[in-house]
Amino acid sequence: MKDVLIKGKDLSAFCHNLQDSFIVYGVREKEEGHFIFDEIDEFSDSLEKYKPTILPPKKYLFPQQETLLRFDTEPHLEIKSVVESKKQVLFGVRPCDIHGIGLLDKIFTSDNEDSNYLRKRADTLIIGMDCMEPCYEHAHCASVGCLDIDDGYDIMMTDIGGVFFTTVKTPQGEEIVKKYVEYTIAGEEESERFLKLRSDRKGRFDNKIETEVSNLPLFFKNADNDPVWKELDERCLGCGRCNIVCPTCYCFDVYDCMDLTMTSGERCREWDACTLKDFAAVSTGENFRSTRGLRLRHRFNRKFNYLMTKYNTSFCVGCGRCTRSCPVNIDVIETVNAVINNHNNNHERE
Amino acid sequence: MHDFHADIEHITRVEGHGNIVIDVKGGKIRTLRMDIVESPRFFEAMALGRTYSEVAHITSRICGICAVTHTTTSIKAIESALDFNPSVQTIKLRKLLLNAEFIQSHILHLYFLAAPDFFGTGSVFGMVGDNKEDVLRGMRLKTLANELCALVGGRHIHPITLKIGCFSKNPEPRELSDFKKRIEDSRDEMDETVKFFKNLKIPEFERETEYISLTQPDEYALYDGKIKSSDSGEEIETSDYLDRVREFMVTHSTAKHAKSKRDSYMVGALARFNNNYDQLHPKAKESAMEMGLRHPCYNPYMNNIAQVVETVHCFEESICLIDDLISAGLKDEKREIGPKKGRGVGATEAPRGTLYHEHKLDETGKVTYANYIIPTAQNLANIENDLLSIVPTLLNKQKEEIIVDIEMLVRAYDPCISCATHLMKVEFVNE
Amino acid sequence: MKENNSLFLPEIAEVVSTRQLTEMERYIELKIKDTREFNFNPGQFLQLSVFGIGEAPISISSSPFNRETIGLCVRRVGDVTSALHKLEVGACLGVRGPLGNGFPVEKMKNKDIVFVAGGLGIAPLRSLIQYVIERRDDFARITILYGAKNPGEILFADELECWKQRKDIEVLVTVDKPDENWAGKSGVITRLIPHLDLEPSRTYAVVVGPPVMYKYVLLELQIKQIPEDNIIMSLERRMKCGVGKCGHCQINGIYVCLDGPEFSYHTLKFLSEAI
Amino acid sequence: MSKPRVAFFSFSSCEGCQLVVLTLEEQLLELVTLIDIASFREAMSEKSDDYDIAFVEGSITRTSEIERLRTIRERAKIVIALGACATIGGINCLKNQFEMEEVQNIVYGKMAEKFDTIPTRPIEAVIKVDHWIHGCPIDKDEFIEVTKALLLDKKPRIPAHPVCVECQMRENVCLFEKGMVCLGPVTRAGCKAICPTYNDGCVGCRGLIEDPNLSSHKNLLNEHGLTVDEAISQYMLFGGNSKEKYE
Ligand SMILES: Cc1cc2nc3c(=O)[nH]c(=O)nc-3n(C[C@H](O)[C@H](O)[C@H](O)COP(=O)(O)OP(=O)(O)OC[C@H]3O[C@@H](n4cnc5c(N)ncnc54)[C@H](O)[C@@H]3O)c2cc1C
Ligand code: SF4
Ligand code: SF4
Ligand code: SF4
Repeated sequence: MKDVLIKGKDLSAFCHNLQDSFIVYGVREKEEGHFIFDEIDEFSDSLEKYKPTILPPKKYLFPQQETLLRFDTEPHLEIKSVVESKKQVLFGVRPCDIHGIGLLDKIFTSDNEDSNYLRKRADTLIIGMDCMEPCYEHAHCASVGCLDIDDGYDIMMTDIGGVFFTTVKTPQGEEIVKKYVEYTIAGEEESERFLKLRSDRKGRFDNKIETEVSNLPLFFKNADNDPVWKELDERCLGCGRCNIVCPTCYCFDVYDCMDLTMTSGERCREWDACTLKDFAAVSTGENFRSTRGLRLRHRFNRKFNYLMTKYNTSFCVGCGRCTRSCPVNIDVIETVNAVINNHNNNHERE
Repeated sequence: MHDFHADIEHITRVEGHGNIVIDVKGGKIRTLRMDIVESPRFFEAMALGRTYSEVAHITSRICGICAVTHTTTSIKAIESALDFNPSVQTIKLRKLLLNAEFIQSHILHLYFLAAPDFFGTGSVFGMVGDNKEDVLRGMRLKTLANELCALVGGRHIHPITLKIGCFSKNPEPRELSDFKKRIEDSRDEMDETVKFFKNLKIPEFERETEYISLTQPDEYALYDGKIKSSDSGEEIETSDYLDRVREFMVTHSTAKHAKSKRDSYMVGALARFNNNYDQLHPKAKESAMEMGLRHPCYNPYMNNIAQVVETVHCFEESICLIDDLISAGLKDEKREIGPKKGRGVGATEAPRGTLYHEHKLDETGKVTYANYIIPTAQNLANIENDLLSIVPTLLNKQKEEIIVDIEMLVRAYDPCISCATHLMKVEFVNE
Repeated sequence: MKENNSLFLPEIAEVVSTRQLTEMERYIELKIKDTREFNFNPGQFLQLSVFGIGEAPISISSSPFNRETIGLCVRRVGDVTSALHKLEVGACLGVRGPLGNGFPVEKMKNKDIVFVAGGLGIAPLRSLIQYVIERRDDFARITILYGAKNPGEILFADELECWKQRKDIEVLVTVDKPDENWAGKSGVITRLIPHLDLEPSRTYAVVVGPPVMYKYVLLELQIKQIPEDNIIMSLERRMKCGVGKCGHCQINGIYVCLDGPEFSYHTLKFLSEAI
Repeated sequence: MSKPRVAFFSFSSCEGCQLVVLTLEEQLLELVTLIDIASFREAMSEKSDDYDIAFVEGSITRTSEIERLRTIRERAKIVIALGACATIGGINCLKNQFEMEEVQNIVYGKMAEKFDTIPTRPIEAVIKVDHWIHGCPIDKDEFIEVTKALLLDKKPRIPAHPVCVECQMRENVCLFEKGMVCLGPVTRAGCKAICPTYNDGCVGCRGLIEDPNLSSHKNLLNEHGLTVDEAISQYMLFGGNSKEKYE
């Protein structure tokens, strides 16, 4: 489908109409200046410039708690897998979060397919909303190559001044545009305006990382003994917030929960966090990452080295949530730059 | 039974630990005492030196059942020390929360602690067999009240949102209106409750005493009011509470002199009913009528029935409060208030009677003095006097039956002994 | 999507026999209910479920040539393992697997093999040993070193004895703390290595034991100049899913469940958190 | 499996935790099909000294309580500390900041000596405890979790991580971001972050996590305007029993 134009004032109706066939999740201001994704029935354009939500929209694909199995132990053992999913639309997702979902797609499809995630993913339509300027001080999407995006959404809307220039990426996207909103085909003039705005924005998103992002695995490979981990060890509270708010963290715990009848129950998974103390503790008493510094080092390596090496893309999408949420101001960019600088200084000395 | 001795240890189905000692020789009562064996907890000392904003955290832990009332009263005392008057919205939210606590506490007491006595069983678990529907009704009503507490206060036991001058978080108007609907839908269950308690056979016994409660001209006083005595009808300011309360405390003590004719008084549902009947919601009055509770009433066992009446009242009152809150719209009122040097007294009706907190603060807001007077402590002397007058009438019964009757009377007061322990002075009355 | 093929859905298996090996260890033999043939490589593991309690990764301890039943050796350390100890014959439990890759048996063919098992480490090794014995001609010299804390904790003592009887296998057993009836060797397992006569280029050392053991055994093997690629170790990590998702068993860039649980020392050397 | 016999006991406390058990309502009725309640004074008259599992609420604040608690330990196979008073001493520990005579005098004046009182301690300071249900008051789901775990003979799933995890999962705006203070980062979770959810700082009623980073947390409180003394005073509200840890 050709690019289309949707008027700002029609977005609310769009949201509303989508509810005929989907649950619509969009952004809501929970408290002044703090946003969350929640079920919405209209879109208010005051939210167009929202700062990243407290939790990323991954919670609708990989919820905080999720049932995997149901079982009966009496009269005899029976097990059923449980996959809960409903047709849903994520409305107004930012590029960083779309990238985040794209990375989860990789994680949950490669090696072994996770049907609990994939079924929800298949039932989800993503309506993106592009960013023309950094949404807040912690954003560093451009630095990790996650500002520009041309995949991972069904439609993407860009405000080109009162009207949204809309790229339709998938057949499902085309279907909802045709069915649920008033639109016109974008003309030459609008396309040009759109392209110009896109290229103009570049200057506003500066590169905060003091190297090419693709170099990062190299820096991190040699950073196991970097003094930064010692410093963070003293500062980090081990509270796990950076993990919980991150759009690309996906670790989980699995546990059984019996019903009160004690003859049936379910197996569930729940978000876990690699910065928590017993994440890597085993029954023999060892804890393979026993200090907060080591655990944080692991987390940073996952974003900029381990997973990045395996999948050839940064696993930090630049939303800045971890920096914002860290009570003791551990800043992802500062930390990455410290690793780079310490490395360079070491080399100079050598 | 002319000679009779009973040590009723750890009276059950009440909150806190109390024992009753009765010694009857030759048909005459030689000893009759309600000992409080609950450990004293020294709250007045615990609060000392703490910052005014923390006090409610501490006082709430005096009692898990009336945590809302303790928190409210504490905050009122602090606000009065700070010379701060909360907004209408805050007061209405507090009243709503208090109504919810009344419903929850009364229902708990009525269905779970008092009712088993009438069914000759030791606990609500024993009632499940023959009266499952009644038990479940009690549970549903209690859940309703608990959830209303949670909506307004965060949780029922040790509420979170009650703050000096405000609520840390307001309920959403939508949540309130949803809840209103639930209360309205539960009116039937309330009617059933009235029928249920109407059919229970309340023992006949009368002993007129002095009834003390808060009072207000234009509402059934729970949240605030002047202190009223049924004897004189006189109303005094809460800040002068010691004139009223001390007066009767000292009558128990051999060391001090009585200033009043009476040596005990009653607080609680029946006292409020007797003092403030006019202000009851019409529906509550109707239910009183239906259950045979006439105004005034001097049968302490009827305290249970007065509790049912109050529950009906609180149901209706909650609905009105929710309507008011929604129509006025809820504003965020969160703010810092104080510190400031001062003395303040707060008085609130707890489900089981009038509660007083007094605090003195220094200029940095640290507590320099605290005094808490708890309803059950005020009732203890009256319970003993009731027992003194009822025991002689029971002496023709078997010991076990006597004990049941005595425990029932104590339970009718809905005593919360763990709250009361800081007023241990009562223990020495009859020594 | 094949939902009933969910990654997390176990098959039902039945306990067909059990044997208490020591106070802490129990041998459990299972049969998958819908009797499909059960193929696996030595060194692979299962996720065992006791429903209501949870799931735990347990290595397969029986011979891969036995396709009928699966043998497991379970040490009682926590919830699931204790529940497994309580299962009686006929009880049902859940099984996912086989998971992981197992030992690189193909590469080991025609080589001398030294097994170094510490304590429970014999559990996964037993499967490999049985494989090697079954295919005895495919392998050159075979040496089994086994160390236990004390004589009472020796696992599969009868089998060790059988293997010892064979001319074509050398078996050395040592205990850290001997008692008065113990006639064998004493001292930690590392002390057995210096006495071995090894030809480094054609030797594979397969080491499985508690994490503390690895460091010292590696030192000895390095003295013997065994190539890093030929030292194979099996790692225990916390593991929730066993299928490369939950993140718990991650060591630097690798997942123990997906990439292991057996690794060559060459691989592990570069992983700062591995040993 | 024969039904285990369960008893509830209460020492110095507000009895709020037992009340939480009573608010289980219909779940409680389901529970009593799985267990026999041998004694639950707050709810029933029948009582028996024959029990397997003892839930003990309240802290130890008198010499006479020590003996009573030891008897409970002897009779029960499993003892569970119920609520902050029992698990960490709770609010009752506030009195430990004074000498005991002073405490007695403040409240009872001339009659002070009649009231035996000793420094408040959690029950663990007197007897061995098998499980802990934290919180002031306890969370009812945790009570159910522990009871079910006992029936299944497994460790209850009680979080070891700090409150922040649950708080973020609920998508609360962190109080520190609003200029308020909170003990969530050093306090054991399990309460579903109920206080921050209602816009009030965590006061630490569930006790410290294992290995808290107190020095960093203290700095954080300082940055938010609390003096060292004020910060310690915050920790002391519920943490009075382990004062040394905080200093
Ligand atoms: C690949 C692999 C193969 C294994 N093979 C065997 C075997 O053949 N025989 C055997 O007895 N054991 C084996 N283990 C170890 C076994 O998985 C653990 O002992 C078991 O998971 C403990 O579970 P539990 O429920 O009994 O203990 P829990 O009650 O869960 O835990 C006890 C302690 O162990 C830690 N722990 C929790 N979960 C795990 C986990 N998944 N893995 C390790 N520690 C954990 C906890 O921190 C806790 O302190 C193997 C482990 C792995 C990773
Ligand atoms: S690491 Fe931090 S900035 Fe990067 S994606 Fe995760 S939360 Fe966002
Ligand atoms: S822990 Fe709190 S709620 Fe529980 S008994 Fe103690 S004071 Fe009451
Ligand atoms: S409000 Fe408290 S518990 Fe919640 S995230 Fe912030 S510090 Fe942690």
